[in-house]
This record gives sequence, C-alpha cells and structure tokens, in this order.
Amino acid sequence: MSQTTERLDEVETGEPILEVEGLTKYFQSDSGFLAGLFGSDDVKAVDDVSFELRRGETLALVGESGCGKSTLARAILQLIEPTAGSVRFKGVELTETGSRELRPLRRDMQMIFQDPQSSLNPRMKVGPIIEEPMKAHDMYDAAERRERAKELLERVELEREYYNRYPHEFSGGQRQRINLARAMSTDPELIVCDEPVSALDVSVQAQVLNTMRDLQEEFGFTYLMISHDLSVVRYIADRVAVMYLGHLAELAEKEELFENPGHPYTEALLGAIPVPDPRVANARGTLEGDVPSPINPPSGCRFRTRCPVLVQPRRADIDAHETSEEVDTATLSEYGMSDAEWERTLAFTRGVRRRTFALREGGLDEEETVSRSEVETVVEREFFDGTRPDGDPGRVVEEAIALLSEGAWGEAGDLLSTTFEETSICALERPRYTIEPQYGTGTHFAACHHHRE
Amino acid sequence: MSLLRYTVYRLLQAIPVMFGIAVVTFLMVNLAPGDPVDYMISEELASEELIASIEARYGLDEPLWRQFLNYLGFSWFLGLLGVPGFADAPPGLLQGDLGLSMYYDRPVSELMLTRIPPTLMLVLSAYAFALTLAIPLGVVAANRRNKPTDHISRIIALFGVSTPSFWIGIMLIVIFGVWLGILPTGRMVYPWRDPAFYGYGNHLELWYQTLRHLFLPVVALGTLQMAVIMRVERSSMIESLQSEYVQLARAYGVSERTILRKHAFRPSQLPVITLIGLNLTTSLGGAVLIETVFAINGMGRLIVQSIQTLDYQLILGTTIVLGFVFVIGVIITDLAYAYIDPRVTYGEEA
Amino acid sequence: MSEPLLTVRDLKTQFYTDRGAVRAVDGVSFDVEQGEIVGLVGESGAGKSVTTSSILRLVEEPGEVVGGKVRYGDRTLVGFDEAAVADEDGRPKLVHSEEMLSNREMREEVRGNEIAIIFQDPMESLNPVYTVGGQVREFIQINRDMSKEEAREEAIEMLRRVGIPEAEDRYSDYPHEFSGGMRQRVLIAMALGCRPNLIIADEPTTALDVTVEGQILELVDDLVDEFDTSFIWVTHDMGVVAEICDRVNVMYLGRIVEQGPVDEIFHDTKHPYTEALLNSIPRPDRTVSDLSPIKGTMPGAMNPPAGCRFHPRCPDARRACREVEPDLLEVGLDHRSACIKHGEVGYWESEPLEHTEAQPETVEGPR
Amino acid sequence: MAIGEQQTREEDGGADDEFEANVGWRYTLGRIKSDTTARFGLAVIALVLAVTVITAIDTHLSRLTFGALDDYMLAQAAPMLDHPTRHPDPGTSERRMPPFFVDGGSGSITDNPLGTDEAGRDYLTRLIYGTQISVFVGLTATAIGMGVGTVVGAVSGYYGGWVDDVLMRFVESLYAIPALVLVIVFTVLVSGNNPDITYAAVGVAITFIPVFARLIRSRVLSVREMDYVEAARATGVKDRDILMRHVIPNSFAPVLVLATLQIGVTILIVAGLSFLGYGAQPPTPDWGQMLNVSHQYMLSNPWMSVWPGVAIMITIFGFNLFGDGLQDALDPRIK
Repeated sequence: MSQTTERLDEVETGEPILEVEGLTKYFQSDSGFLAGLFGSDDVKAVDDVSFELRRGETLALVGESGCGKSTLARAILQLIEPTAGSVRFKGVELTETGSRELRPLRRDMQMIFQDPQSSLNPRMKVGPIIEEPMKAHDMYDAAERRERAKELLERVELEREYYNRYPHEFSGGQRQRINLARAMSTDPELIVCDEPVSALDVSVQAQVLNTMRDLQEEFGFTYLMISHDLSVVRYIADRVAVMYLGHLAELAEKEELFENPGHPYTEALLGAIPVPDPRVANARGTLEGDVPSPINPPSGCRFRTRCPVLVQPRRADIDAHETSEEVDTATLSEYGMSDAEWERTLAFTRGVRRRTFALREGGLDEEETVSRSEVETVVEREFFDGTRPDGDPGRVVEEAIALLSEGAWGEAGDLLSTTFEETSICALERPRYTIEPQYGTGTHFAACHHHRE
Repeated sequence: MSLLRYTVYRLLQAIPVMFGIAVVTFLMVNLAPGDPVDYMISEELASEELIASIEARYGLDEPLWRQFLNYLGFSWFLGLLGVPGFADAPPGLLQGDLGLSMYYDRPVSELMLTRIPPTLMLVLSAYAFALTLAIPLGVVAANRRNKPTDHISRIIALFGVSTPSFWIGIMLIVIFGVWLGILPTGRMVYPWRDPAFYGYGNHLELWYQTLRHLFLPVVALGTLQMAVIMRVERSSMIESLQSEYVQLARAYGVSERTILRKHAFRPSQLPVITLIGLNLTTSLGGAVLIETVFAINGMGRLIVQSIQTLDYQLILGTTIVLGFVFVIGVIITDLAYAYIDPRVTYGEEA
Repeated sequence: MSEPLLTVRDLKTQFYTDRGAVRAVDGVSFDVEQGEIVGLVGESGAGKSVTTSSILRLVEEPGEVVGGKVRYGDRTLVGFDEAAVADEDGRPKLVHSEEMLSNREMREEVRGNEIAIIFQDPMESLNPVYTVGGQVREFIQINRDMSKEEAREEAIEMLRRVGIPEAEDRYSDYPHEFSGGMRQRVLIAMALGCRPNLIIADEPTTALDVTVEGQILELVDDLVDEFDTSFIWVTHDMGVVAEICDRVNVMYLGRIVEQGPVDEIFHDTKHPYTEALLNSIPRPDRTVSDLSPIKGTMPGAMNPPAGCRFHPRCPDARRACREVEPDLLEVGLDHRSACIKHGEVGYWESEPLEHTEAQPETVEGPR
Repeated sequence: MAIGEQQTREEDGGADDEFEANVGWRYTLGRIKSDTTARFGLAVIALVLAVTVITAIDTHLSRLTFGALDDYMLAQAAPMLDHPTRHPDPGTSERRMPPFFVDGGSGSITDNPLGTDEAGRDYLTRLIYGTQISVFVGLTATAIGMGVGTVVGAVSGYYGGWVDDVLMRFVESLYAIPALVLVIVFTVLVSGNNPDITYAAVGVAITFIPVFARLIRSRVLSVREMDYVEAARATGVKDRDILMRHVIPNSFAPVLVLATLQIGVTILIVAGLSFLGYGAQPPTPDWGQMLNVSHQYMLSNPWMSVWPGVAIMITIFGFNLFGDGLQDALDPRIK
C-alpha cells in the first residue's frame, strides 16, 4: 500500500499528543465593511484555555450551549483561526502552520459532527463519502480505497453493500456510523467528536457509544469528545473538562470529577441532571438566572454572577488588587458577616439586581409609591428573616431599601452589586487552582477561589 | 440598534451601490463603439473645428477618467480644495448637475424634473392597485389551500406573470377605449396642474379625471406585480399558517379568523415587503413600455426618446436616476420591514 | 377513586400518505387524574406528540383521528359511533358521535381554558413580531373572559411567578430578546395564566440545557403544588420521567406497552422494551462499565411488525410473539404491560426467536 | 409525499425521508412526473420546442433549396410548411385581413385562419416562425446569465470578505438599473445604433447575472455552514474540491427553478424590446416586433394585436407552470 504523505513521529500511549495553551478565540459580533464604522464588540467565545490530551484517552469537554466548547474544538483543529494561544499536535505548532502545510496534518486528526442529517453530503453516495479523506491525502489507489471503504463499513457494523447507497436511506444511528467510518478512513490518531450521539434516540446512543469504544480499543484512537450530556460523558470519558462561558471551570479524571467536584458550577450541573431512578432523591440544585452575554462577560471567575457560594469580600483582597474607581468608592472598610448573613445579603443583592420580587403584592402602577416600612417588611420576609447584617454592610442594605422605596431599582442594584459582588475575590482575580484528588491520581484543576489557601 | 441607527446604516450601505450604478452606466455609455458627436452632425458638415468645439462644449475632449470625475462631481470638489488642474471643474452628479442634453441642449436635470412625478404617480398607483388585490387574494388562497378558490387564483396569477404588460395595455385600450369607449386611453392629466389648463372646473374634477386616465395604465402595469405579490403572499401565508406559533394559538382556542388576521398575517408580510422593494426595478422597466403605449410623459418615455436621438448625456442621466430611485425604494421597504420585524434592528441586521 | 379528569380509550390516529396510511397512534388508552403528572415516554416516532394533538383535536391534514374515545370530565372530546352504512370492506363505518363537542365548543370551552399545551421548541412557539407580554395577555384574555387591562396585569403577574426578572419591563420585549429557558417560562406562564385543569407539556425541556431544565422542573413542581394542575408530560428522557412523573405510559410504535406508577416502572419493570430502554441509558449518578443497547431501530409505522411490535428487537422474543398481538394486561396494582409473557397464550411453550436474520436497522431501498 | 408536521418532527430520528426527499434527482423527476401542473407545463414547453426545431430546420432547408434568400423573402415564403393559398404574391393579396371568424375575414380556416399582416403575409405562419426568436433568446440569455451568475455568486459566497463585498456591490448596481432599460441602452449603444437580436440576448444575459448571483450566493452561504462542508475541510479536502463536489451541487436545485422562470422573463423583456423597435428587425418574424407594427393599426385592425400577445402568454405560461412544478418537487414542504 502506498502512503505518500509523510507522517509525524509516533507518540507513546499516555504521552501528550495534543497540547493546548492559552487558546483564545474572539469573534466579531458584526462583520462587513460598515462594522468598523459602527464599532462592533468582541464575543469572547473561548478565553485563555489550556489543557493537554494524552494518546489513547478520551477527554470530554462538557458545558452548556454557548459555553464555547464547539468553538474550542474548531479552534484546535484550525477550522477557525484562534485569536491567541498555541496548539501543539505531536509537537507541531498548528497555529503557526499555514493552511497549505496544515492539510497533510489533517490526516491524523479527524472530526465527527453532531447532526447526522447534515454531516453527510446528500448528493454523494456512502462509498465516495468514506473515500473522500483518503482521496484528499492521496492514500491508496482507487481500487484499494474502494475495498477499504467497504471494510470500514463492516468495521462500524454496517454492510459492505451500503457502499452504493445515498445517505438519506439511512437512520440517524447508521449515518453516525458512516461518519465514524469516514473519520477512521485515514487511520487518524485524534478524533474530535462534536456531540456525536446527542441527536440520536436513547436506545441508539448506546449502540454508537459502544462502537466508538470498541474502535478505540482496537485502533488506539484518542478522542476529544464534546458533549452537554454528563451521563454520556460518565460512560465514555477518561477525563472530563467542564467549560463555562469560555473559561475552563474544572478538569479532572472522571471519577474524581463526578464524585468530588471542585467547582460550584460542576456541582450545579451534576445536581441538575435528572437521574433515571425515582428513588434517588435529586436535589436538582437549581442555578439562578441566565448565562451572561459573552460580549461583556463578568470579570474574574465568570461563574460568579450566579455562583451560590460567592466568596465574601475581604478588605485584604481588595487592597491587594488593582480596582476601578467605582469599586474603590463602594468598598466597605470591613465586611465580616457571618455565613448566614452573607448568604442572605447575597440573595438580596441578586434579588434586587434581577428584580425577582414585587414591592407590593400584584405589582405597582407607574405612579404608585410605597412607604419605606412597607419595603422593609417585604425585604425582611423575602430575604433576611431576622438576620440582617449590622455594621457597614447593614448600612448599605438600609440604603438600598431606601432607594427601593423611591422605585430606584437600578440604583439600588448597582449599589448592592458594587459593594458586595464586585469587591469579592471572585470578581478581582481569575481563579486557577490545582487540588488534591480523592479518587485516582490525576491532577485536578478547579477554577474556584474556595480552594485558595 | 435603534431604528434611527439602522436607517443611517442602510443609507451608508447604499452609497457604494449608487456609486456602482454610476460607474456601470458611465462605462457602458462611454465604452460603446459609437461616437456621440458623429450622431450629432451630418457627415458633410463635419469639420475639425466643429467637432472640437462640440467636444469642448460637452467636456468630451478630456480623458475618460477625467470625464468620469467631472461627471460625478469629484472634480468640482477637488477644484474647491485647490488641487491643481481642477481649478474650474464643472459641477457634477454630487452637485445635482447631470450635464447638458445634446439633443435638447438643456440641462439633463431640468428635463427630468417634470418627468419624474408622472412616473412615480404611475408606479405607486400600480403598487396600490396590486397590493389591494393581491394581499386578500393571497390570504384567501392560502386559507383554502388546494381547494377550487386556490386553484383558480393560482392560475390567474400564473397568467398574470406570463403576460407582457404592454400587451395588456394594448388590449385594454382596444376593449375600453375602442370598443366600449368608456375610458380615456391617452393624454394623461396630472393632478398637480391647474384644472383650468385642461378646462376642468375644479380640483375635484381634475382628480376624478386623473383617476379615469390612470385606470388603464395602472391595471396594465400593476397586473404583473399583483400576480407576483399574490403568489408570494400565498406561500408565505401558508408557511405562517403551519408555524408552531399559529398551532399554539389554535391550541389556546384563538378563532381561525383572528389567527388569519393577526397571528399568521403579520409575519407573512415580511417576504412581501422584500419583494416589493426588489420588484421596483421591474416596475420601473415596465413603466417605460406603459408610458409609450399610453403616451405618458414620464421618465420612461424620456429614456426612449433619449435613445432614439442618441442623446448620450440624457441616456446616462436618466438611467442613473432610475437606478437611484430603485435604491431609495429598497431602503424605504427595508425600513418598513424593520418596523414589522423587531429582529432586524436587534443585534446584527437580517 | 374518583372519576379521572381525562380518559383516553383506544385512540387511533392515521396519516394518509402517497404510500399508504401511517398508523401513528394505534389504540392508545390511559387516564389522567386531577393533580397528577402523567408521563408519556418513548423514542421519536413512537406517536407521543400525535397522541397529545389528537386529544386536543389539533391533528392537521393529512392526519385524522379515526377511532377511540377521549373524555374530559363530562365532555366528549373525541367519540365515534358505528354508522348504519358499512364501508367497502363490509365493516361498519365510524362516524363522529353526537355527544362529541363541535369545533366551536372545542375552541371556546376546552382549548386553553381547560386544557393548555406547551410545545417543545420555545424558539418557534412564540410569534416573532408580537411582544411576549401581548401574546400571554391575549391568551389569558380569551380564555378567562377578562378585560384587556385585567389580562395585562394577570400576564405580568404570571410572568413574575414563573421567574422572569423585571417582568413589567420585559412584558413589552420581543421573543428574540429572551433566552431559550426564559421563553419556555413564558410558555408556562401562558399555560398557567389560562388556569386550565390540564396542561399538556410536549417535550418542554428537550431543547434546553440541563441547568435550565432543572430550573423548569423545579418551577413545575412548585406550580403543581400551588395550582393543583394536572400534566401530561411527553418526553423521551427517562431521567425527567423519574424526576417529575407520578404515573408513566411507555409508548412504542403507536401503542402503549407498559403503564403504571413511576416507581414500579423503574423498579418492577414488566415489559422487555421498558427494561431494555432502562438498560441502554447511561447514568449520571454512577459509573456503568457496559451498556446493553437495544438492537436496531424502531421500524416505520407504515408497516409495523406483526404480533408484538417490539419482537424483532426484543431480547426475550419467542415464536409466539410473532403471532399474538399482546393486550395491556394487569400485572400489579394499576400496573399494566403489553407482553404475552404475562398472559396465557403459550409464550413459555414457544421456541425462542434467534435474531440471526441480522437486520439491525431496516433500510428502505432507494425510491 | 406529505405527512403532518407533528409526524415529521417526530420521525427525524428514524429512516425519515421527508426532509431529505429533495436530494435525489431520480426522486425529483418522479415527483415532476406525478405533478399535474409540471406535466402540463412540460407539454407546453415540448410543443414550443418542437415548433422551434421544425421551423428552424425548415428555414435552413429553404435556404439550401432556394439559395441565399434573405430573411425578408424567407419570412414571406415559408416554403416547406406552406400552403399555396396562404401566400399569394406579396402585394396582390389582401392586407390586414381579419381572422376567419370575423366579418371580412378569409371566411375559412384553411385560408389565413388568423388573417394577414400589413404586407398581406399569413399571420399564423409568421406567428409560428416567431417562436424561434423567443426560444432562441430565452435559452441563450438564460444559459449565459446562469453560467456567469453562478460563478460570481459562488465565488462571492464561498470566499466572503472583500471579494464578496466588491462583487455584491457590483451585482447590486447592475440589478438597480431596470432590466429593460439596461438591455435597450446596451443593444443600441454597443451595436452602434444597429440593433440586432444577438445583442439583445447578451444584454438580457447581463441583466440576469445579478438575479442568479444573488440566489446562488445565498444558497452557498447556507450550504457553506452545513456540517458536511466543515467535515470536508476538517478532513483536509482542497477548497476547489469542496466547492465543486459539495457546495455547488447542493446549491443548484433552486437555480434550476429560477432558470425555468427566467426563460419566461427573457421572452417578456425581448418582446418589450422588439415592441420598442430595438429587438428583432423586420422582416424577421418576431412576436414583439409584430406587436410594434400592429400597434399602429390598433384602432382599425385590433385583431393583429391580439395574436402575438396570446402566443407570448402561452409560451411563458408553459415555462412558469413547469417552474412551479419543479419548485414543488424540490421543496416538498410547500405544496
């Protein structure tokens, strides 16, 4: 068999095959010749993400829609040009390789897409679809390619006879197998799988996952698997990386991550998945609010605006950091609330910011006003339950209540937010910590300030 | 993005297109093999001096790029800025000056000024006619999909898009003007003139007569638009009726009537609006023929005359202005679209 | 036990296509009691959504409800009588029975104010050119005979209740300014605002992220307690079923194969399909080393397999399964399963079927 | 085949062909065959094409038989199809005779059934011969416009960036000028005031560039986002192969529909052009040009204005019918 493209040196199993460092991708939210004129904001889809992938393992990249996981995968494969950072595949820096030189390297890194409907060209037969990558890399002659395509069809548990059929004759699961066969055709080392089973029916998901697993065992593929489904991840992955709004929140070995999550977001995710067992009491631990816009993401830890365990601000932290004038003026000389007080103050802050409560039952008309004591009662009932902080924090809460009684929601929200949220270490510094794993021996990366010494 | 910002954005976007129209037309007219001066004078009279003087008068003695800059009015600006060589450049397009007609020996802009209103009147009335018929027909056809009403209106619409407008005009003249003799077929009257000019007693009578005169040309020009709009209205209404939000309205007990008139109707207007804008160019082209058939002194007839007399400057001016009218029309329909569809002005434009 | 809120008996809905009639729903029966959440679970193509639209008589051409009975309280939503004339096959022809509500009654008395619906795709369910609040208001106004002003206030109140921040301000926003989760909340506000007794939720969380799904499930739990509304919850996700449903109906290819209380469905599973389904899904709460997938995919509803419809994929299939059409049999208190294992039609005497035909997924030839 | 919305939505996990149905050409052809509208349109088109071919052969044979006859003679003679009574010597026959069913007409179907023209030539014969010009220009102009427009649109859509900006501004400028005006100006000026139908065809083709370019560009933009294009890129397929193998084949179906409809538009434009006197030149029989002449006799001989219009209408009707059917066949959702 002739193999014309040269291959890079082999990487031993367990050694890093892909090293991603500080990878960043910003999109322009608007393009075209007038965009410059009107100014357009960057969408910070992926921001300074680093990790490595070892040969033969399955690393899952999980997160909710819009967290940047697909962008990250495409930036790794250079399907979109990264804004910054480096991607080394078997020692070759991909970001500095021109598209012409990159083409032969693509032979070793293939991709599988989410949507089995749109990932196969409807006007091409299955055979040529599978042969296309081999053809692009001048592998084998026509007859050999044909034979190999048929072999691959068998490998993914389809029939050789399907060679001459069109994609629309197949079910979703079968199409995903065809995708798999195409990705395998060049005998790659890395396969990036973008939600490979999420479009499939539950009973078919398991079939495809098992096939993927068997093939990995047989050919030693390395999978980078993008998924939003933690159940699937728990089944197939070796290590798991959790993404939130363009940042890596946590990365650990599977058991460790599921059993000893080190980031409140991971905890929330795990708590939210419905368990297929009515006897398992699931806390469901719901997160408040929506994911913020990636155009203007929160500073520091990006999860902090929804984090249930935001770290209470401390004078020392604020002094140690460069802060904006706004924050400086809002900073209190001392915080020092008890945990219960802090928790409730935080809830009140967010409640005001999101306007989740009404100052009077049934809402207010434009002109109506409420007395200060009325607001006081509502706030007390909704949030504090007799645990209002005193001292400086108490004074700020007081002030916010006064503003609310004037109907100044926005100002009250701003006041509380700058005083209590923007001053937290979580807002001042991007967290990056490595913690001691309880399960297994792999490193456990957790981007949460709770792990601060 | 607010509606205002969007308007500015659309206007700015139109600039390169308008520039493009000027370039395309200028090149087409000037790179053509013929020489305008040849057409102006007979061969016996052609002397070196005469040709030179004519060329100088119309600015044809300068190199083409310079002629182009002159025509657009860039030269004038450059002259204003004191760029050497442009000292006393003539005003151009940007200054509202489209040069001198070779045939009439009058400024092109002046010639066009009286010709634009009749054309606009004709085209806008044709749209009014088309819309008042097409929208209800389209809605009814969509609502009675695959029933006789639908089939009949579809076939009528198909005939509408298959029939030359000027032929419809001729047939209307034959039927209403010649056989029945109930409607006037030419010598258009214009409502902005003095009624006494036509011998009418008052404005009311003038308006009435205008409507009578307009009727046949408007039907002739509007039939195609009516048919096209009806077809689009029908299919977009069908799509809208199948949408999930209409199903939701049904599931909440909203009556079919309200669904038709409110829930399905408004979203289905969006493709129609786009179509009206894009089809403006077809209508303007059709106006050329209709104006000829009904002897209306509009832009269309001016173009035909300019071509008959090979009046280069006039051809250039009229063509460019028609293009501009289209661009402005599209901007107006885009704004109407943005008004109906809140998504347009939100974030990136549609 | 009191009279159920909704009874569905032997419901049949067909779609007429160029290639013949597709029996999308083929004899489905179940009940919904006041204040309970009933799950309708199955893979895509099982006929779940068609079932729910048949209940509300929202099936559109070329589909048609062709048989069965749906009663809501003392009203007949769907009902058939045998006509005097026979059809060409000599069978008595079915005609709509007299007590069945007219289209107008259906619209004015049932849809919205008695039974409301939430669709799967929150992106498509709201009209893009009208404000969110206006849409909620309109439905409330129609179904509760309120004035425009009252309905507006109620709409804002409902939006707040389902957790939309700044409800008053957001009332006049357009759907595209809302996230998917927020839109689903709007749809829930819409449904609850009409104060129906029964809400049909058609895969309401499928298009949402897990944390948002969690929020919605939490919300629904609270609202059920508060309003005592019943739900029919259509989903393909066994996790959601376990999480939220009181009783479950498992559907396969237009039929219900097993129905019962949620705990029994999961822990005292009686139908091989339910069993296989549970064994094929990965778990988030523990690491499973090996999943056993169900062989093949569900065949089309055009030509369902003879006998038990699941038999070509069933690990327990025997020869008898090919011949006998299983009925729903009582296998426990309020627990029924459509498997002949539980009956006396000779399952145990029959030979096991070998799945050697190796037709994992039936492929239809090119047309 | 069509299934209700709910059904389709439900089935997308199975071997569902509803949305994929528009992929196979064989399937599309099947749908066209079963679509009454499309079939009827096809019949009209077939008839028109047959007439074109026969008359073209006839003209060619006459040329061979009679030597270098000029067009004027040919149009009068129309030898092979001719019936002796239909072409009495020019000048001696009655001019502008009404059709047979009108008083003063020939009185019989066999003699000048549709009457005679201003030179006493048989109107039906000229009408039939007029098909040639319409179909010739319709096909060539559409083909050229489609070819150039497809390349412009595909390049613009696939590469994007400044290439797209420049090409699209150019295309929009071209679109802004009314087609008829552009064609007249082009025909008159480029031919040096010696208009000819070939110039008209090229002119029409130019006006079609924007129409096709815009369509194919928007298709390419959506196809470019399809996963199979990204899959091809990810796998290392060359840009040119992606464009040829994936993007264009999958963008092309609506272009065919448009092309069918544009043939009708061409015939409309050419008719208008000839009507104004800038298309086919007399004595070549052409519908628009016949209307130009008959327009002068509108008051005295209205029948002369009727027939060419009917011919144009039927021909375009055929193409539009077929286009509609094709569209339905390619998009099963809207029927």
